[in-house]
Amino acid sequence: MITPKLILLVIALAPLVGAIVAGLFGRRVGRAGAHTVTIAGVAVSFVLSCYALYQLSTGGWGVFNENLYTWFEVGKLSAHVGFLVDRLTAVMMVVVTSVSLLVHVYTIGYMRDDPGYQRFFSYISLFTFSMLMLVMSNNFMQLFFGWEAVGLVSYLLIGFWFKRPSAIFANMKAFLVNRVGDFGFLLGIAAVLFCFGSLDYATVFASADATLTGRTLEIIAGHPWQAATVIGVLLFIGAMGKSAQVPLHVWLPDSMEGPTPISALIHAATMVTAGIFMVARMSPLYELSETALSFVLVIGATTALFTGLIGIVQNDIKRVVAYSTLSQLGYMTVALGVSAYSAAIFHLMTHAFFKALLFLGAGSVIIAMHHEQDMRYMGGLKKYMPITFITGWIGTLALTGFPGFSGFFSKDAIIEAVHESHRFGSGYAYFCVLIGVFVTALYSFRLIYLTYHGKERFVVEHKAHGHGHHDAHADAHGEDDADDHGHHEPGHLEHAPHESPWVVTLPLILLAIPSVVIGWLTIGPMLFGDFFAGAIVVKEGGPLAELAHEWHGPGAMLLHGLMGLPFWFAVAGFAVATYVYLFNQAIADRAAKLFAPIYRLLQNKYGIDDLYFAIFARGGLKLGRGLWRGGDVAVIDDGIVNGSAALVQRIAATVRRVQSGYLYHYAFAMILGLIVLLGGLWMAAR
Amino acid sequence: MTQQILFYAFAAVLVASALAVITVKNSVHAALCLVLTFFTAASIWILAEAEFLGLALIVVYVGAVMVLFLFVVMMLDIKEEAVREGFIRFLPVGVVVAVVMLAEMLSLIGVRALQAVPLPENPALAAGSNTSWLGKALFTQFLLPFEVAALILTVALIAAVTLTLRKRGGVRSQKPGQQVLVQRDERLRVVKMASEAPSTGESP
Amino acid sequence: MISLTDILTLLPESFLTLAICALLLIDLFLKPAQRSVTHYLAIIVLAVTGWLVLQHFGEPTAFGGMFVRDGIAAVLKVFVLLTTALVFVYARPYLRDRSLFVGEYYVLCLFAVLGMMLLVSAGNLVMIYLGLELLALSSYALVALNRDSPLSSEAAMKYFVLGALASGMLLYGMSMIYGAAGSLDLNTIHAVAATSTQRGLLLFGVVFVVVGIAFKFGAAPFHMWLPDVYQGAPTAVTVFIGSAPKLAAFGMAYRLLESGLDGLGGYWQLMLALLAVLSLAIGNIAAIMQSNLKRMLAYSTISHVGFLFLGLVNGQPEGYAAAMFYAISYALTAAAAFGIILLLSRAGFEAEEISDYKGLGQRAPWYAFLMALIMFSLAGVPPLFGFFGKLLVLKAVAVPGTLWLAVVGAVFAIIGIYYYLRVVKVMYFDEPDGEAVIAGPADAPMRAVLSVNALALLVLGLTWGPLYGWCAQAFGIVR
Amino acid sequence: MFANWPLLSLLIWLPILGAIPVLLAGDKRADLARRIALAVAAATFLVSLVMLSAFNHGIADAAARGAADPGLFKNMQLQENLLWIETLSVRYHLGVDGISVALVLLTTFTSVLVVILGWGSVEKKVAQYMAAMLVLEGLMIGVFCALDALLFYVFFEGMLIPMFILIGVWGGARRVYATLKFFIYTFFGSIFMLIGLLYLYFKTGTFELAELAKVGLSAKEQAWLFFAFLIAFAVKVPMWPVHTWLPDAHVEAPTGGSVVLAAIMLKIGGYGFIRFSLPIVPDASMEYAWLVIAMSLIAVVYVGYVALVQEDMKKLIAYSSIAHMGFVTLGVFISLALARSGNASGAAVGIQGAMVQMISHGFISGAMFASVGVLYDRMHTRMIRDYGGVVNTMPRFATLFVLFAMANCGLPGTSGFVGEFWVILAAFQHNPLVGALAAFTLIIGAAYTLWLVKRVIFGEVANEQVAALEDMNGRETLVLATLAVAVLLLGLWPQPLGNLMDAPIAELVKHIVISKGA
Amino acid sequence: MISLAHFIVLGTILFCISVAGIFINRKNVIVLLMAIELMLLAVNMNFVAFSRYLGDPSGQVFVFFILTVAAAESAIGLAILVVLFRNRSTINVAEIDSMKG
Repeated sequence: MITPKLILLVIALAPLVGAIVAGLFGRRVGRAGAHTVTIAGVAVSFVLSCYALYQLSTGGWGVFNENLYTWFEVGKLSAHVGFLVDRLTAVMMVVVTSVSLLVHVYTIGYMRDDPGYQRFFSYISLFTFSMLMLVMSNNFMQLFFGWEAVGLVSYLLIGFWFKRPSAIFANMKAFLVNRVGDFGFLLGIAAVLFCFGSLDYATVFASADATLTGRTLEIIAGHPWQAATVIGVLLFIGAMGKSAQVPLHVWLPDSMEGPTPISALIHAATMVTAGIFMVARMSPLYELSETALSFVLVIGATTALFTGLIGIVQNDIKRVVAYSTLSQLGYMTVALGVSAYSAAIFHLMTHAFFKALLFLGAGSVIIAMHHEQDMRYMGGLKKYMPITFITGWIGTLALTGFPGFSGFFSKDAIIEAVHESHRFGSGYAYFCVLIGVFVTALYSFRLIYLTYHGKERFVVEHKAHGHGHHDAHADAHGEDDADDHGHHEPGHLEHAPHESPWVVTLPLILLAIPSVVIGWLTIGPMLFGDFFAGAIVVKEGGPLAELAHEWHGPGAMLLHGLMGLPFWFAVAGFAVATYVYLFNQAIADRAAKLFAPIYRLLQNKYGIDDLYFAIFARGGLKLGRGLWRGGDVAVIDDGIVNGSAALVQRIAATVRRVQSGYLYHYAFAMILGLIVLLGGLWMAAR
Repeated sequence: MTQQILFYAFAAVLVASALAVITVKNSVHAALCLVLTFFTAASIWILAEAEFLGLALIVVYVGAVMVLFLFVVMMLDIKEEAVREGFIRFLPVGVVVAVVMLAEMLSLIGVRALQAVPLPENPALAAGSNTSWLGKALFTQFLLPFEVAALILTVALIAAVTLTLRKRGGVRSQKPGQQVLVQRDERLRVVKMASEAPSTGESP
Repeated sequence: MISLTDILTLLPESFLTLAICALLLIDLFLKPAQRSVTHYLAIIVLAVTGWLVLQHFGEPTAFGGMFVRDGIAAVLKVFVLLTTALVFVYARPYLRDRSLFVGEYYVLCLFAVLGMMLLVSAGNLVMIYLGLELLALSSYALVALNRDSPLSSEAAMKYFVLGALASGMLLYGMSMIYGAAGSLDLNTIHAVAATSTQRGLLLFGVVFVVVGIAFKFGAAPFHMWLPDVYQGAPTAVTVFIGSAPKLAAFGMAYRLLESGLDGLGGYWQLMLALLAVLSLAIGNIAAIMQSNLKRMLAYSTISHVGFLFLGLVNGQPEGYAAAMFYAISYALTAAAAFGIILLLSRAGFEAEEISDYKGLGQRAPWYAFLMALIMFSLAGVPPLFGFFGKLLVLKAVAVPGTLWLAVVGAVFAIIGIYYYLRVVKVMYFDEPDGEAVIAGPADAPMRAVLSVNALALLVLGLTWGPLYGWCAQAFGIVR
Repeated sequence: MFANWPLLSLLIWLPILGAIPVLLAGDKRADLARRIALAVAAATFLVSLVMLSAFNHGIADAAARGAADPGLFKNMQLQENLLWIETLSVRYHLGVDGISVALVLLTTFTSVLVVILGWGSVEKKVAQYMAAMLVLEGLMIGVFCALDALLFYVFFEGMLIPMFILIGVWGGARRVYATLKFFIYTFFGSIFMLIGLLYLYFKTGTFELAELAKVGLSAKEQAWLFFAFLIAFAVKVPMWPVHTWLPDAHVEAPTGGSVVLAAIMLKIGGYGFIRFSLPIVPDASMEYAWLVIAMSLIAVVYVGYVALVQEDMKKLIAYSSIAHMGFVTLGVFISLALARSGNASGAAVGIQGAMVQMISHGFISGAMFASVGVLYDRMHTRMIRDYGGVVNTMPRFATLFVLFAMANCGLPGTSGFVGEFWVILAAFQHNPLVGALAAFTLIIGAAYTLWLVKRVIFGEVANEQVAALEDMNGRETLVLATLAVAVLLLGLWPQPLGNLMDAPIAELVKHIVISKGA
Repeated sequence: MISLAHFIVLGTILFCISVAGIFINRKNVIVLLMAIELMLLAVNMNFVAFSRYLGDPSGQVFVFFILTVAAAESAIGLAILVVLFRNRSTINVAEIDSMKG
């Protein structure tokens, strides 16, 4: 009997099976076995997800909400594993499985020589499973489970090349920063449980209005806070961690230490959007608190602009894309903040495709450049790798919001929605997102020009690199690279760059297609139709409702967009980038010198990393050492424990001297005792 | 009245000689002072109509114990210390301790209350002497303790012998058993020898 | 008047007296090589006496109240005899090894036993005094038994002078009590103490009596003799004076305080509480610094006396039962502890220093195990015998009013545990060095009995019910 | 069919008496001794499984839900009730409820692993080591089964002896200091409890827990009894500021000793709070709950920071243990507060969380110490700086170690998550700030654990010794893999454990809301 | 008229003298033994007085026993003294301190 339940179970479990086979029996099934089984698993998931989406959007299925497994039950409280699948979920499932599938395929090429091949496949399949559990969850508990599980896989994958000090530092940093977010998230869940007495979405959302309206929590005695605000902010702190919002964004750029496929899959397309998804999913709760949404809005706007600015000064190709991701996540968050949840999801979807495309493209370049990631040693690659080049342009146009491309629709909708909003902070947000458009165009085209256009800034050395040496490190290029990292000469290649194999380029092509068209196709139902009705709740008069009045189809929006401010900001960015990086590169250096303080500030990422390091890492260690040496060792151990022992010893030494060995002292002690007893009696008798 | 005067006189001697016991330098002198103390105490007891004990004190203590003390003192031949260093130093402490104790004890005993009661006549004595009075008690009511006291003396005997008796080599001692059992032959040996001819020379 | 029943009531003591005399004579005619005859005879005498003690004949009192034969006396006597028998077994190899194997040792010990038996059965101040002196004089002589040892004679001298001082004080107190009560009979004193309104003299006497008791127990600050005597006396004597007399001291305390001066309980309980605290403090603290095992055990004794006093402070049958149980447990444990020292010592090597026990766990695992049992028992760690003694005395004071005493006891128990553990540490955690300590000239009976003795601490820890039941029964606690 | 057997006595005495043949085998025949020990431990484990099958959840449930209130401790199962000391009416009274069953199973399970673990890592005095372990096992089971307070105390204290010996004989360089500290510290704690128990005996004339739970006590009596219990159990848990014995004891103890110490002995403190403090002095516990909660939070935050800077692996894990045990005490006392404020379901969540945390910590910390033991056996150093890049030479070990580390961070799906999560949820209901401080473990716990992993497991091979490391042998793999399965199983399928403890916890919650002021 | 108090005070004074003697004397063990004899004498004084006062013979009988025991005690004490002297060639109290602490 093929029921929706069975299908959904297969969707979730197929990648897990693949992960287990590849992980536990990796050596037995071999490389081909590992990638076959995992790809098969994800493919099954993908196909079935599409089927589910189809069924849901055509009304074949109703909203699926069922508990499948009772995990733990205490008194009234029970924790379940269960699925809530509606259109929102289904869209996420399709995005996740599709990107994941393509990344799986891409990995075959990218990780070809890596000794941890099976392990890698196991991890990314496991990730897919975790992500599916996260998005399909019907309760907070499972949400948290998936939340942490994707964090774990992310940790494992960033540190995949565990010999690299930078990688194992980055993965720890990522995990810990995420944990800071989870800290808030968990408290948010606790607050939900406290207020609703249940962790089931359905129960919580159904009674959200009734329960939270007017309810306050006293976290600090004497300061009643709105329960909805508390819950909203706490949950959003979780989202800030996972979706890398300022000030918890610091882990994402460093996570680029991981292999490129996971940068695309986890740190661009799926995991980082979990926060966006979560807030959208919680829209019934967020709608109850203006304050929480304003908080979301301001954080998102700040992220959108200021991380984008850093992107301009980066030279590492992956880091540019990473900062771009941060910036785009900011856009999504801004959309959430103005109650344009569907716009956020929409941008999430388009961004997933074009950002995965850009990352995979960058990965393709990196393969071609023998794991050289510095753009200063690239240039003129368009003739070596045309497919990558073309898809790169497509991705960039989508990212910058070139009219007609998917990014245009999603980003423009967000900007318009912000413009329409009257929420506190929306003015600031509007300013940020507008400038952000310019900045996005600037760094995106900078990347394109530096990478593909202009002169070649690398030298190809044909002399053999020492065959024996290569054999000794025959392990893999990944490992090899790790070994050589830092001491090979930048800009010197052994072979000329060449186009990547089909397993790499195929995903690029497949991703390029939706990057172009998906916006045009889906904007109508997703943003202005009732596609998300029931899944996303917006109070009367949300900005998207305003926009819906003016909605006349994608074509009209396209035309309208050509006259809008965002377009001209983008054009300005494009123009500056073109002039500077294509024609007069000296200006860039001059500008850098001219605005040296700002340049340095951006180079240092506003000093946030250093600040965190000083406060939390070094400060934490100092604090720990202080507590240990000062508290545990000095006060408790040496002071109280050993101190009392020493005191007893000292007393003992004194008592010992009293036992002098002299008979008359002994007699004296007895007499003294007698006198004391007599004295005591004398006192008592009086 | 006479009794009172006698009592005070004896008491004065008693205290003085007791003080002397603990303060004189020479052990022999101390022992002799102790003899005096006991003697005076015996007198006071007789004053209190405890004639038997008074006499026993003199006989047992002065006659036996003190002689033992003197014997030991002389036997050990302890060198006389010229100066009793430390003595003066600790005297004040000793005096303070003794006085404090005395004050406490006296106040606790309630001297004044006791002073009010004079010693009554002992009706039992009318029936017989102090000695028979004691003797009757001793051999009826206190028979068991009496036997135990005998055991204590036995222990003392055994202990003293055990501790001090030692057989030293090179000591000449009599063995009466052997002396008694001695045979004539063991003592006297008849030696036969040739008679010597008188010198033929001139005689003195 | 004196009748045959009186003699019958006194049969165990009478038998013992005659047996001692006989033994003394027999011993005279034995060659040194046949000394074992004395040894075995002495043990037989103890056994027979014990058997007689347990028989139910005679009257509750004899000689007009001079002598009391009750359950308390019976329990104490049995354990005095048992402990002494253990002592004899443990002492023989030691004595033989040092040419101290003489009849006098047995005779004096037996006299001391007789003194103890009389002491715990005393119904009259005279009997208490005489019993005490019989015990004390024998002990003085025993301590000095090794005539060639400067330490022994020094210890004996100190013991003697301080003991005489203490008995002088005790007598002084007795004279006051006599003056107040007009009688030496404990029952009469009890009646007077309970009713008299003029308590000045009595109270005065109580202080001195308490001092006398405290000295006999070795409670601080009347404890000063104890470390020196334990250390100076030949170990074969230490094992004796360290074990059985504690039982006698308990009997003496019970007779004087409960049978005689119960009416003044409020006063002497307070004094005992004070002495208990002092003993706990001084005993436990001073023991920490000791390097000589005998001396350490001496201080440990002082602390145990502190615990025992907690039971007396209670002043109720439960408290006395607890204190008696404690005394029994201590006597058996102490006998075993000194037994181990005797076992490991041999001529020229006394095994007295704690450092002598280094690595014993490796060289003689069995004896190290036994010693560990003993130490844990002394420290009061369950499930060993010693713990339950502590449990009972703490229970006696863990009532409103004296709870603070229980807490004080607990605190010092913690401090005290350190030095017992140190012995275990030395045996098990330290590597043996230099001179190898292994069992000395111990004979098979000794090894066997000692093992049984130490294991009994474990077994009795699990099955102490009947023993406590016996103690409780003696004090009339019936459940 | 086994319900009428004296299963609990068998569980207690089988290992204790089993130690005798082990000792008789002697150190010379080490292998024989090991085999006997393993057989005994395995047999005990089997008996504990039999006990589990004989344990009737149904009765417990009925008792909890039934109309008739059976009273605390009355629905104990497999009871054995003999008179031990007639005069004092001390009873040899054993019995288990779900809480005890869980802990007994943990004990028998861990003991088997410890014996296996001792196979290779202990070389001197093997027989004595194994015997001490077995005796320890029996005594610990006794603690969890005793229903008579004095019997409990005897087991509670008796345990110290084998542990003292274990650390002292087979420990590291500073073992003497550590073991003395351990012994005196714990002794210090428990003796005040003894006085409290004696006082209760004075009030009730019995040591029966069921009776003690019923006796009415004035506020003042409760207050000082509470502190007497608190000292005893706080030392055992251990709670800040009486925790400093634990790092020393752990560092110096042999691997098996560390495992037992962390996995089982610490639980006795938490168990004591549930069995003694809450039922006997509920009002005082309520009054001073703030104190315990504060101490628990300090344990989480302060000790977390201290763990961060440790240079010795075992010390780090020891501090981590303290922090995690903070959740146990936190859960217990939070629940009390919740129950008193009428939130019975929140209270159940808290205690359940505390209990799950106990069991889970048993597995995780046991596994962590066993892992360190695996490394120590090879390198003979516990210093973090001597390691690095272990994954390169010991991939299988590294995999498991990372798993345990993740469990230690409380990752969902591992057992470490469940308990902490419940406790945080409950704590939030009591006071959001308390919840927040408790949740801080998410960050600090992850920080010290992952930093340890980073420095030890990941990175380049640090030195030649690490390069020469060999991966785990079969025995070690068996032990760690078993623990890994346990960690995952409990994380993914905790319901059986919950069912086991549901009834007694409901009962307890019902009981502690009743004030017993006299 | 001699009252009971006369004897008791005299006994007390004697007792205190003997106590002081034990404490003050630091040279000669024999004097210590003598001080003890003084103490017993003080006790005896009390007993005699009380016995006389109460008209009860047991007090005087007690004195009789005390005298007996004191004699025995002296014997043992002196024996120990002799042994001590043989071992140490001194009976100086201040020199007899080989065991302490």
